[in-house]
Amino acid sequence: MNQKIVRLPFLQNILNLAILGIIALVCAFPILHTLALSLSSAGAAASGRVTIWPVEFTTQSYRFVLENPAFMKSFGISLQRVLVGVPVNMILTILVAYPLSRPIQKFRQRDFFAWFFLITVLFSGGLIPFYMVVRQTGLIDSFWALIIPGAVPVFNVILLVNTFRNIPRELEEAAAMDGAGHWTILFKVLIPMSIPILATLTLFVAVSHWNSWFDGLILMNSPEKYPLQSYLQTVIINPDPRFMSERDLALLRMISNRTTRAAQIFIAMIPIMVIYPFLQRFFVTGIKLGSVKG
Amino acid sequence: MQARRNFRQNIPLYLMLAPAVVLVLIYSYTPMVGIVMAFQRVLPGKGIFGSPWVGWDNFIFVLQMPTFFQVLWNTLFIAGLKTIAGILVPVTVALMLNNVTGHAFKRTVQTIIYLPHFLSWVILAGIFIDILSPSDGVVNQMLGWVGIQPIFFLGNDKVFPWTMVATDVWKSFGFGTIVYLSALTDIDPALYEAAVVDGASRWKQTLYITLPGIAGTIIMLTTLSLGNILNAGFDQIFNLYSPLVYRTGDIIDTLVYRTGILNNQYGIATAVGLFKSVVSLILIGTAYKLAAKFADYRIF
Amino acid sequence: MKAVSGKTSLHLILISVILASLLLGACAKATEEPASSETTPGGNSFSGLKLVAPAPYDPPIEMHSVINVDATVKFLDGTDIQNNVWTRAYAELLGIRLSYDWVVDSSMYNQKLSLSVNSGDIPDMFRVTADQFLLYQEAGLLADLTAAYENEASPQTRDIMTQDPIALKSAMVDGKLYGLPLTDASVAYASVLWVRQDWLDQLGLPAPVSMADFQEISRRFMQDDPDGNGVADTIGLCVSKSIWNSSYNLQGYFNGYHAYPTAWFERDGTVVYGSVQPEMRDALLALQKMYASGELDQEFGVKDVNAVNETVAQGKCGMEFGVWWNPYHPLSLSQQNNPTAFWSAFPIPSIDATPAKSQYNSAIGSYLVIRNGYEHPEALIRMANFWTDNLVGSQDEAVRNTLLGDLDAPDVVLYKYTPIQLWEPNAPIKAGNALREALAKHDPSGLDLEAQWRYRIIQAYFEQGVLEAWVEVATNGPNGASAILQQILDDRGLMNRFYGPPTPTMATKFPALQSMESEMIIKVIMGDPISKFDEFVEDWYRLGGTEITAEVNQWAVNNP
Amino acid sequence: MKRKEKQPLLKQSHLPLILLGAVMALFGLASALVWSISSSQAMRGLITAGQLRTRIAAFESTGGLITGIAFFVLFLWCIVLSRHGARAAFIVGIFASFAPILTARAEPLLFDTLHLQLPAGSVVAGALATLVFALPMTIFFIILASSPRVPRNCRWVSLAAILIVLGTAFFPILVTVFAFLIKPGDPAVGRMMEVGSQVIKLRYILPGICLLLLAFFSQRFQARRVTGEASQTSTTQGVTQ
Repeated sequence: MNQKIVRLPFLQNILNLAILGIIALVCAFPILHTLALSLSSAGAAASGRVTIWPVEFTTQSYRFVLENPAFMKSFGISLQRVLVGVPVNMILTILVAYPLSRPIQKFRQRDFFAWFFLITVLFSGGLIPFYMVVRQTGLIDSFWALIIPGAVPVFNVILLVNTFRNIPRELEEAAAMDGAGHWTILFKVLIPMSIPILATLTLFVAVSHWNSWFDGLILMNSPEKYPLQSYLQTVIINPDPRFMSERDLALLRMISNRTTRAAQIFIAMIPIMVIYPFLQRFFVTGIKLGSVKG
Repeated sequence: MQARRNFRQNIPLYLMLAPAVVLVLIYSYTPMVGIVMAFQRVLPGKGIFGSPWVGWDNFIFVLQMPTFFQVLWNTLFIAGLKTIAGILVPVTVALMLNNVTGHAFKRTVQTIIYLPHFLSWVILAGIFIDILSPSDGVVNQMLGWVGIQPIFFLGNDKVFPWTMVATDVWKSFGFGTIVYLSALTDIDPALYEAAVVDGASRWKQTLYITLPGIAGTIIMLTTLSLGNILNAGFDQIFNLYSPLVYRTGDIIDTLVYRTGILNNQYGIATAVGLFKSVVSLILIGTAYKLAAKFADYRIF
Repeated sequence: MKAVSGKTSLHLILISVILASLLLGACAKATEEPASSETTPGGNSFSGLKLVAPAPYDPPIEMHSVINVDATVKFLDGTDIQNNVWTRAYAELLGIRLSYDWVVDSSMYNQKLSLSVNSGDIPDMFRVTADQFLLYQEAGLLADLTAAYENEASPQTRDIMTQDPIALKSAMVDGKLYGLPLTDASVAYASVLWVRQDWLDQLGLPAPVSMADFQEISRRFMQDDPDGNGVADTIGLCVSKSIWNSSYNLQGYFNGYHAYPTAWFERDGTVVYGSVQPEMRDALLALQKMYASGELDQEFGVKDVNAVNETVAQGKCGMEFGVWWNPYHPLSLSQQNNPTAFWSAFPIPSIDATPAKSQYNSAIGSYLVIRNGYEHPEALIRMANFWTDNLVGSQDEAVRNTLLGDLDAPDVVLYKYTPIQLWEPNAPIKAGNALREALAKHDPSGLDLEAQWRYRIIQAYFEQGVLEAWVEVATNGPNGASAILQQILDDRGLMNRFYGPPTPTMATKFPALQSMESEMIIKVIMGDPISKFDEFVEDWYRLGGTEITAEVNQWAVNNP
Repeated sequence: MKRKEKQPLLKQSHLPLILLGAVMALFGLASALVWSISSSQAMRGLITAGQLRTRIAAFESTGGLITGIAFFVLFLWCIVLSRHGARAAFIVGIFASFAPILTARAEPLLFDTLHLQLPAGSVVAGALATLVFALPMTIFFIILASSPRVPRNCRWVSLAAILIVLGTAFFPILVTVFAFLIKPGDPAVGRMMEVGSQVIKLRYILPGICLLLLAFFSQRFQARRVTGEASQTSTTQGVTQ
């Protein structure tokens, strides 16, 4: 299906390319600016001479950040959280999606369970009851508080259910004929067929674990246990200067001046930018399969 | 007999569902008991069962709060603008990308515009606070070159909602573009050939072939986003707003957070939260009915 | 050959002289290595120090607390928040084993406390804000400390608690004490008049005592181009759009007319709200005239504090009403392009013979409380005594180095490891007076380390002409701002009579009234007819003002 | 190489050198007095900081001008009356006469005309004015100390004077820079500031005294040589030390 693309007349084509180039630049500029800022000297940054290119190049702020134990510790915790959280979420998503994708005749309670999961998206009890439940189950201040409460990502389940439904029935019936039970159908037929969507969901789950900051702040009892984004939130969204003495303000300016903040931001972006290109191939097709076809 | 055989056959299904159901029961359903607080004057330390029952007082108080309707309007205003911009921008960019012939250029632009979608709002807040600052922000410097007075994007309450919309579009239009782009590739090229034969201008082709082609996707995505119209982006606004812009920047979620956690008025906060959940339930219900009718998209 | 050796010896000496002068520079660097402090702060025992402490609890008691930290809190190696000099001091000297259930970043402290208290997880001793204090007291969560305070509070603690008249009163409910207020000097938030002294001298104008002097100075500052750049760009009085701020505010001006906007005060027996009193009218008219004649910035209504900082930095701002420490920020900005810039502080000038009073609110922000049902509420009083008896006003450098923070490792602040920090409310005034006496006697020996440092800075200003030191001279030097605070504390101040929590109607209606008020003030100054003020007064009473005033008077009856 | 013969600093009378030393010492004394009296009054609050500034500025501008001119004339006179090494020294020394004129005008010059924006601006301005005095005087004494024609005692005095000029000029500035920029709050720096504020008073006095000593030794050398010639005992190889 080689679609013959009708070429735009010359002038319009150039204009089109130019606008797209600008849009791409506008998108990339903040990230480039942060990189440039993190590589410039504090003086250059303060006087605002840094735009896209580092001024008075120095890796001083990176050395400062990498020597900062709190930053490295929270970076480790976030990595740990992604490595443990992604498999837990993916397994549960697959286990829930399979039964919900069975035809109604085979599995009469399907719709009951579907609504069972959907309602949790609409109603939440509020922060206090959630905190109480997490406390009673003994998870406060433990690493598992970042993993277990959010273990079942309902939106991903919905996407996977649709994918499983779109896989032609004949393949399943053929496997069932050879005496395959539910487990073999799942592993031998459905999963191999939906690799693209699974890759997409893995990326979404990894990113959501890497980016979530609110649960870290609320459920952890000491800053040493904050994941990276929670730590960054306390450092970058700098505290209210009104309650700081002059000495603290001077100290804080040294710790979180613009270049060190930019360095911390950029390091926090690196993991995402590393895994992103590998999975990009998958999710264009993945998204199409999941949400659009319907 | 049939039921028991069915049951035996479905045992693996129940086994599969069991862990997820248990977790959701503990961590999603038990906290829902807290919704009761919306009808109580919550006394700290007494927990859910010790506080006195006050019926609809909390809701009456909320409706009397002068700031509540302002907050409601802010939420609808910001979320509405985000939805509209969240459709127009990706569609136009998708159309433009569709006309690009150079494959390498197309892929690089796609990669760049899609990256912001994956960055967390904490990181982006750090970046935007830096580049939008009135005194030494880069954006204001560039405005200075053109002779425009520096604008306090995050501190001036007239400009703040528009900054929220612009930054949100900056972050998420890449995702929308990719979806629409994939929808564009599904349009049957034969239609284009027929149009060229009839001598239709490029503009007519877009109007009569391309747009109807992806209309289904547009409607589907719009109705889906109509569902969470009341979530005007807690992460974004919580990290970027400040007392200077409460008047126009405060949305339902940030109001619930402040009144609940900071001012200890849990009854009122839960009441506002409940109000929001009910309204979004109605919105999502209508949205899915519309989606089913127009783009035959059903969840289950 | 004696001559030759004579000549070479001279050359050798010459070379050594030049080397010596280089050494002179080098020896200055020698002071950089920190003097090795005798007590290694990490693992010292307290035997070497003269510390006042009662007999410790035997057997030692457990106390669970919570604390907030931020990016500036640092620890010496081998110590952390659970085990440091303060936890060891409490354990060894008072027999109280203090441990923290949770430690959180300062920005999340209130959220975390509210979450844990509301879910039933209440620490034994913790810090609360004013609202939380009343809420938790009403819910019966806080222990009664009256008995513990009466029996165990040391004279030093009692002095600290009574320096600020309303500190203890605000911590009492129905006559019983439920918390120790974390003291702060309320008077430090009163407004004084800051004037560009170098402009005054240049134009030969007298110090502003009456409002007439003030108006004359404002007019001359605007007209006579005191910054000498040939452009009529100087402003008489700098104001920002947040008109009740700690700098560039308007309450100082209104106080000159004996009007006290946003404050409650007693007038012929009842408590009334300042912004609706008749004196406001004349002040508004005068401000209107100043605005019309260009003595105020034409766009002050849209300029926030940052924008006005800009005008100060460009040296266009002649006068401003602000708090006593304004020279540190933002007035030091005016030195950017004019090193001889120098601001002086003056008490609020008065419109008539009776001296004007500066209004200020109670600054008690938070309280230390004990959980109801905890067996040893008096432990809090003992820990408070430990702080006040050993640190407040003490000259013992060894104690201060061990407990507060060693000057050789300035960024390791030790006192941040305990929530119990009772600073002397009138510290700025007392420090200022002590410094002024030392200056008069030319002898800094009686001062503590930090005050000695300020003495040297002021000395450098006077004796070596180091102009950057004007900030210290203007705040703590002779007739500096801290001296004016003393006058305000004595008879030239007005404490806001209402310092309780918002009354029911106030909670819902007051924010709207407040924004109506500041909009009216800005509009009238910018030219709207004065009748707008009269309309505002009627609207204020009609839209809830009467109920609020009644409730405040009701509150005032049982809170003398 | 013929050994150079020692000569007194000035040919005939040493009056100009004596006057130069006296004027310098007196100006130093006067400014020290004015500074300490008015600053102690200001510290006691009798006069305001503004009045202190105007009084000092008035003294420095008029007093400085007169002293500057006096220095200039006396240096010229010395140049005329001196030869070889001494003359070279006085030629360099004459530049020091601009220092008193400059002290009062350093700040307006630096900041109003040149519009410089510096942290601790007044410290820099002070340093500049001191440099204009200290540099030429140091070189003046170095030349005298190292030229063989100058009598031995004068060379020893010049040697000492180098240290004195450097010390009195740069020690206070070094301390102030330390106090404000490098290590604020350090008690050791605090003690050095105490010393610094005393040393600053000696800025003109000590160099003035050194010049007087030079004049005294040179005159004594001149007198002894005259008596030596009168008694015809000097040999051609040069004078006995």
